[in-house]
Amino acid sequence: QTAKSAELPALPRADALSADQRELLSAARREGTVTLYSSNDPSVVDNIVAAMDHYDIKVDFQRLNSAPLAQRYSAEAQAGKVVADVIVTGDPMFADDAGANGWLAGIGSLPALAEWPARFKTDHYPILSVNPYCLGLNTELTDGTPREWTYAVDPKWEGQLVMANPATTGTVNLAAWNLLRERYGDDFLRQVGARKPNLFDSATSAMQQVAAGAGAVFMLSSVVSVQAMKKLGAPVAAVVPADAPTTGIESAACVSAKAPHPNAARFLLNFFMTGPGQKILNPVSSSPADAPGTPALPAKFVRPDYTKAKANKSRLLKLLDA
Amino acid sequence: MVTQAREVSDPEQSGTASAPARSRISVRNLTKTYRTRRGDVTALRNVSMDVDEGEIMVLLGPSGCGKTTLLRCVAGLEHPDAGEITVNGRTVYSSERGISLPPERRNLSMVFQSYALWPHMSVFDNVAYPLRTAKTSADEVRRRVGEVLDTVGLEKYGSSYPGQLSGGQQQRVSLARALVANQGVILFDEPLSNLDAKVRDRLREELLTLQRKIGFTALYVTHDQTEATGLGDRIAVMEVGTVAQLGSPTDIYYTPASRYVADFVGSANELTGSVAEAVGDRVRVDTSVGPLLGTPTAGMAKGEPVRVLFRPEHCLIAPDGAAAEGNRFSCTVERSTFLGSHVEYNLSASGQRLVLKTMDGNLLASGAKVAVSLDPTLARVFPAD
Amino acid sequence: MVTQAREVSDPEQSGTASAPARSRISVRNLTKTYRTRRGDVTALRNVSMDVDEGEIMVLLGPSGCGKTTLLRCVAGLEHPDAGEITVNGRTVYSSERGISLPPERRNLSMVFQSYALWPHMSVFDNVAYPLRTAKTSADEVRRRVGEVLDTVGLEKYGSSYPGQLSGGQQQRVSLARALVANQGVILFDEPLSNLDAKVRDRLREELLTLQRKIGFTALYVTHDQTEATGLGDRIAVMEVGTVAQLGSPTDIYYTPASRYVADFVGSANELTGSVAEAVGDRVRVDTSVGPLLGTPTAGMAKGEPVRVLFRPEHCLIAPDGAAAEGNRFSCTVERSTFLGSHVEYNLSASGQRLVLKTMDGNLLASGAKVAVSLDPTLARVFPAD
Amino acid sequence: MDTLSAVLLVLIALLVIYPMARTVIGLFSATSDSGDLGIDSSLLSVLWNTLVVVGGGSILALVCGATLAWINERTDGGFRGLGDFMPVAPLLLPAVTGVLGWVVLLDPRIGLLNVLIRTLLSYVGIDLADGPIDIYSMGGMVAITGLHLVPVVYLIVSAALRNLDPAIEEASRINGAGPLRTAVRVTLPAVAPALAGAWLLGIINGIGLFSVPVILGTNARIEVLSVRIWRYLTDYPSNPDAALVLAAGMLVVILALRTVQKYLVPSGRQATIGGRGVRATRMRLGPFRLLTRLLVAGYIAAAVVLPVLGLLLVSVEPFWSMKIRWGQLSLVNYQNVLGNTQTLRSLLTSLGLAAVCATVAMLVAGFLMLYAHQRRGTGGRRRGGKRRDGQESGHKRVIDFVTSLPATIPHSLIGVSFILAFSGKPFGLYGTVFILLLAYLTMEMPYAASAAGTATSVVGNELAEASRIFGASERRTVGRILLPLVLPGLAAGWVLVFIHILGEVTASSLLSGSSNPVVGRVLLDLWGQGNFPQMTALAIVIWLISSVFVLLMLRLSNRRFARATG
Ligand SMILES: Nc1ncnc2c1ncn2[C@@H]1O[C@H](COP(=O)(O)OP(=O)(O)OP(=O)(O)O)[C@@H](O)[C@H]1O
Ligand SMILES: Nc1ncnc2c1ncn2[C@@H]1O[C@H](COP(=O)(O)OP(=O)(O)OP(=O)(O)O)[C@@H](O)[C@H]1O
Ligand SMILES: [Mg+2]
Ligand SMILES: [Mg+2]
Repeated sequence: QTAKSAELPALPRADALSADQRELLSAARREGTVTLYSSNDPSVVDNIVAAMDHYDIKVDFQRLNSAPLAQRYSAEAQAGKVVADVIVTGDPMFADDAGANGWLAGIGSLPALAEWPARFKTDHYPILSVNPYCLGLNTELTDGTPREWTYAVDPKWEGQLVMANPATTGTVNLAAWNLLRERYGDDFLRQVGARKPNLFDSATSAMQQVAAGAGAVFMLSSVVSVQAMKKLGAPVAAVVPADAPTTGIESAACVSAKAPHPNAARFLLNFFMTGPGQKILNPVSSSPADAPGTPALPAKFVRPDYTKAKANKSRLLKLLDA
Repeated sequence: MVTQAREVSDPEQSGTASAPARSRISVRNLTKTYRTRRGDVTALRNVSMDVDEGEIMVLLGPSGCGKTTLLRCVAGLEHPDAGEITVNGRTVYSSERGISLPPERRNLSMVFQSYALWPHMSVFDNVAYPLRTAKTSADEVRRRVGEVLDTVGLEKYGSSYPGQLSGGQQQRVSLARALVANQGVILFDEPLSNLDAKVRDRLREELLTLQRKIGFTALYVTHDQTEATGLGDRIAVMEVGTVAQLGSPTDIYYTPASRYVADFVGSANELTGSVAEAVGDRVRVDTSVGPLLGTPTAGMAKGEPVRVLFRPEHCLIAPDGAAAEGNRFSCTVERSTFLGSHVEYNLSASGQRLVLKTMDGNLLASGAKVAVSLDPTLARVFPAD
Repeated sequence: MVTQAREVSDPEQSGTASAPARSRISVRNLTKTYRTRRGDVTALRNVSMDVDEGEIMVLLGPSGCGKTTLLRCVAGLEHPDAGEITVNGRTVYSSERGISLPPERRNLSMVFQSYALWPHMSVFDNVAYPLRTAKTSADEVRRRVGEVLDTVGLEKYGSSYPGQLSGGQQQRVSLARALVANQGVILFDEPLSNLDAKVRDRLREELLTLQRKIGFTALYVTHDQTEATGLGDRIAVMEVGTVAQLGSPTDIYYTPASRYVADFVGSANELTGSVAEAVGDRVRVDTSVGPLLGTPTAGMAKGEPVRVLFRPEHCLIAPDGAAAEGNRFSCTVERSTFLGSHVEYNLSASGQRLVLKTMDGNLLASGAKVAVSLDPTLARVFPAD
Repeated sequence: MDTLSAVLLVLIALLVIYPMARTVIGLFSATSDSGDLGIDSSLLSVLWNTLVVVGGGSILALVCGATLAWINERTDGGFRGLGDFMPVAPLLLPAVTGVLGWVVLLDPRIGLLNVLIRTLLSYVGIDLADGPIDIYSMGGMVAITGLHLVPVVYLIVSAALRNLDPAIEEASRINGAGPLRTAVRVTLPAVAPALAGAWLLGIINGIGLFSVPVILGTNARIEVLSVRIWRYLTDYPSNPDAALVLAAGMLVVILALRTVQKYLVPSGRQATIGGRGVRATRMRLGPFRLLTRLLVAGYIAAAVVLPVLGLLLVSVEPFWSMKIRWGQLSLVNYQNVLGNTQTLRSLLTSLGLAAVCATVAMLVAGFLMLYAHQRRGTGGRRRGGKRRDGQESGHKRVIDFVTSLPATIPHSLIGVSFILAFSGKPFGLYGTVFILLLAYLTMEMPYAASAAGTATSVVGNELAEASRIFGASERRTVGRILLPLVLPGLAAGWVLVFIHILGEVTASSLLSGSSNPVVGRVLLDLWGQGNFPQMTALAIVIWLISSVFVLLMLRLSNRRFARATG
């Protein structure tokens, strides 16, 4: 709906699908509709809608950021009024809790799941995308391709370093900081804090600042938010330091236990894990399954450790002076 | 003689209503206290009165004595502390029986001291309001409002708004609004106070005409003596929250029940003295200006200290020289003031200051010596407190 | 004789100020028109007057004639369309020279017809306001406010709020506020209209005393004849936006310049007729009640249709039988009304209805035949339109 | 009347209590594992910040709003025509967009105004790298919060001033006080209850204000209560207990303020519309006029013209940038916004909802307040009157309490609890516009009630009394006398509610879906994607449309009065 949608990849015709997929599809078509709550970029959602349309399934979607998505979904689930068949959220911890609450259906029998990398799946969801953390740079104000995160604490960025407020942007973000702490030590985070970075309430606002030229370096940007600005013509670039570990925002997809359209939901989730599905979901972000046509995972990718992040939260915030 | 005067005077104007008329407004032991930070103000204390059908009862009293409060209690705008009020034979308030009808169910009209015009309505709409609440037809409304605006002399102002009128014009709108509904009971709170003598006279006449035509019963607050005597069938003179005297205008004027009333209604000269002897139903009082014959208002013993009160307009000037025979005494003119229709003299008699009013055009110069004679009937003798 | 009366009467009370006093308020050709939806209302049309130092000028006129508007123009609250106003020798408004001083720089006080009290201030604070704006010391404020509250009889009400006062009490606060500042020029807009006769008399006296003490100059609107004549050094009688006559109270009363004035100030009986002959500086007029001698107000030709006006209180009752000699004519008593200090007779004479007022206590019964005699000086002959 | 008002009160109370109870029971039984609320000592600084920002901002707003109202309503020193609308205009920019306008102007590095000032300064030899004005600071937050609240104060105060009898001002001037002194000593104190009411409303509004502190405060590292509560609610796992505790605390504060207000400004001592005709004269300011004109013009420039210009610029850019790339400016953002059927639908739904909600809220609040006004009728008040005695003020107190209930509940909590409460049987309202309607009504009730309460308090008792005397029932008196007289005040409330609802994003994002889309959601979505230009374009479209609505409303409500007094 907004910026130009990425090209829709070629989709196999319905009768060209594998047998188990065809079976899913015919059950799904009987339901005709699937309701999707997604925190994906709108252009991605547009493509999902188009793809399902290709298979004669109508998608009712709500694009919501992860936090309101969680709020809304929990409230609905508690009220017993389940609307969403499929949810795609950038906060897998919510999916864990939802599963624990019994709100999610098991997905073990999905055909595509079998080939899905084991470290990116649970009983209730697969991780479908990884949006790696990177440095968001204003190309007019910076130069070079930094290979280390330490680039950001260079004194020349005094006043031009931008950061999404780690206190308000959630555990996922903290997990990344925790990783950097482990890699570079407390002092690094202290240095970041000492640069008095400009704080913003969300990654997008922060990225907007870099695009506008109010900041030069956005530390712990994500490739997706850089790309969104870049598409608009902003002089920005996403750089994942090649010599340093990084982590990313993982999005999980799950099916409601009481989904009104369980078959359509299963078909959609299964589709997400196929090649074309991965292409649609990951025009910028990486596919955990290294699906062809999608950006590869960063070489030193490390899965986020939420438990540690939660445990170290106050320490991290203190170091970052946020 | 004056006592005779009361008998021939038109009953319509002054008589204590003689027919056994049904009482339209009846107030019993009404008490109302305002609680304020500077303490309680008792605006009404045990007030009782009956206003008969078709009667105009005038409330007279100094500023702040509770006249407006009484009207507001009758209207249902104020919640009395105790007592009972009956309007049109229906008990509208009774502290004992816990009755308190809202104003709109008491079927009466009122002219507010502060006008209470609605600023967002034109004069016409203001006046038409009572009719419209009574669901009168539009034609009828137009006719009757036109008529009553005519009566108060505002026929040209129907489309004006209250803010565009002069003070007197606003007051007349308020009057028109109260009259238009033809209610059986109307409460008037100083309805003519901001009008010139001419309009006031005319409206007083109109009110009387209307009253004769419609026969409404009225409680009428005024501070204008002419209005009180000219309109009132009876007058209630109030004194801080109580009724000091209630009677026909002539009663109040000629036989005031107390010094307060004598002094308040009209004005009074006062001479102190002591009772010398009883002479028939009169008493002779020794005063500083000599012995004076007067009418006692209570049983009086010889030697008792008293005050003799008489009105400035009841003294007659006689050429000096005639001795102090026949209730006369001599005075010196101190100042004479021309007041339009009459002349006021400030006199001094043996150090006492007196006031005398006369319509006699022969103005006396200051310093002139005159004799003043007094009708014993009109010289009222009160105990000195 | 009455003409003589004016000469002996206290100059303070009635004289056209004789000293060549400096004029304190001077109004020249003032015009003010209100534009409303029902057309333009000309409230003032070319009004001019001068009020001398220490003089009280009373404005008298029917409701809606522009009195308040005139005051407001002088005060600077209303913007006239044309003319010039000088206060204390300073031009405060001039349409020609484009001057218009704001009210606060005109140095005057005013009593508002609608009181205009500040609801959020106690009585004390209301009255103290002018002193405080003038930066008077707190002690002085307390003293002077106390004094003036005493004068108006509200010493106990200092801590009350306007909303807790009766109508008359509010009016007195408004008066106190205007008096406290001791301004040289004070504008009074019906300052005593909601007060009872007693308080009014007292306050009138107080005003005079204060005026003598402070010597303020005043424009004073009232509709009360007694107030007008008792207070006013001069009276301006207004007629829809114009000044009909301006003169001392006796001038206005005894020698009204027009029928309008004669009728408005006090009341007048009117007989139509035609001029029969001139008798010295008098004229004899043939009227329906017979020939009458009167004083002409303009040159009059024989046979010219005229109106003879005379006041009810200037007729004297003589026992009937004496012929119509010496300006007498006979009448029948139609109704007699007792009005407190005087009696009013409605008479008919050859079909003409007349009114007569007397202080004579001898009340005549309806139907009685009486002769009425008339002083030719007091019978004013006006051309018939 | 009695039953109706009782029923309404119970309904309002239920609308707040029932969903909250469901939330408390539902959420806590599911997640509460310990008594730890997560409230720590950092809360103290949050409270302090809130006090400074809301206190400072509301006082600033009170001063500005009251001054503007005074100039426009009581003097000839304002601008005719748009005069009464302009002060409201900034409020019409929905939610986050308004703040963004300021950021665009005053960002210390790339703010257009800052750049301009720096350029000017460089001519006189002063070179600055950034600044000189830093909007990301306590000062900036107070100022912008203040500016944000000015319209609230202005609407309430100007409605009260409109009916004031000029005679009391005239009396002051006769007695030697100039226009300014008159304003300070007489005019404003005479409407003290309205001022207090407006201030309180400003505080309520300020406490709930989210967009300003979240945008400016994050960068300035100044956290206030609304942001903290939002964090409690949106961090996963959420901490609604802490949020509720804080909200309840704020409610106590607001109720306490209400009580203090009643005590300090007894309503008997204000100027009321009395029964003597009011002359419609405006104070002539003479030479001061230039000054007041400048003031008003300055405010309009600062609060409306500049930020809107800034936003207009952003809205034609492909992305917000300090460097204006002239070649890239286009209307494509508007095309995108207006060409999107979903957006258009949401615009229609929102306008409809806002109009309906504002009308219903003002009807209900107006009715309740007029009812309370009637109830004090026979209490011995007269022309301003004395203090009401306990029995009568009881009605008012209950109404005040009940309508205050939703004041501090964060909108996101309202959203969540309404899903819980009204999705299932017997309501089944989820996904319909009705659930939005109910939620909006609930959260706007305090504003509606405050506006209506202030409006009714200026009507003198005797006007209603006269109506009753002349046979009109309570209902008729309300309809024919009171309602027309309080109309300007109710219209002011209507405008407030209307604007709030149009810009509401938080609860909207939870309650609105594809079947009941509202612009708040669309805005939030664009914001979330960082698509500021499109968001700005949409905001400007909304701004234009709602301006027309509001202008019409203000015109309509003023016309009746203009006729009666002009
Ligand atoms: N604001 C206004 N708009 C239109 N007409 C007005 C306005 N104010 C006064 N008038 C008209 O101007 C005329 C003069 O009014 P003004 O108040 O001066 O009368 P007044 O002599 O003081 O009368 P009153 O004795 O009744 O107070 C009246 O006819 C009134 O209707
Ligand atoms: N709301 C109130 N609160 C406190 N005191 C009041 C209130 N209303 C009236 N009063 C007091 O009650 C007394 C009677 O008032 P009321 O208005 O009845 O007087 P009134 O006889 O009508 O006087 P006036 O002739 O001046 O109008 C006064 O002393 C007044 O100060
Ligand atoms: Mg009264
Ligand atoms: Mg007047």
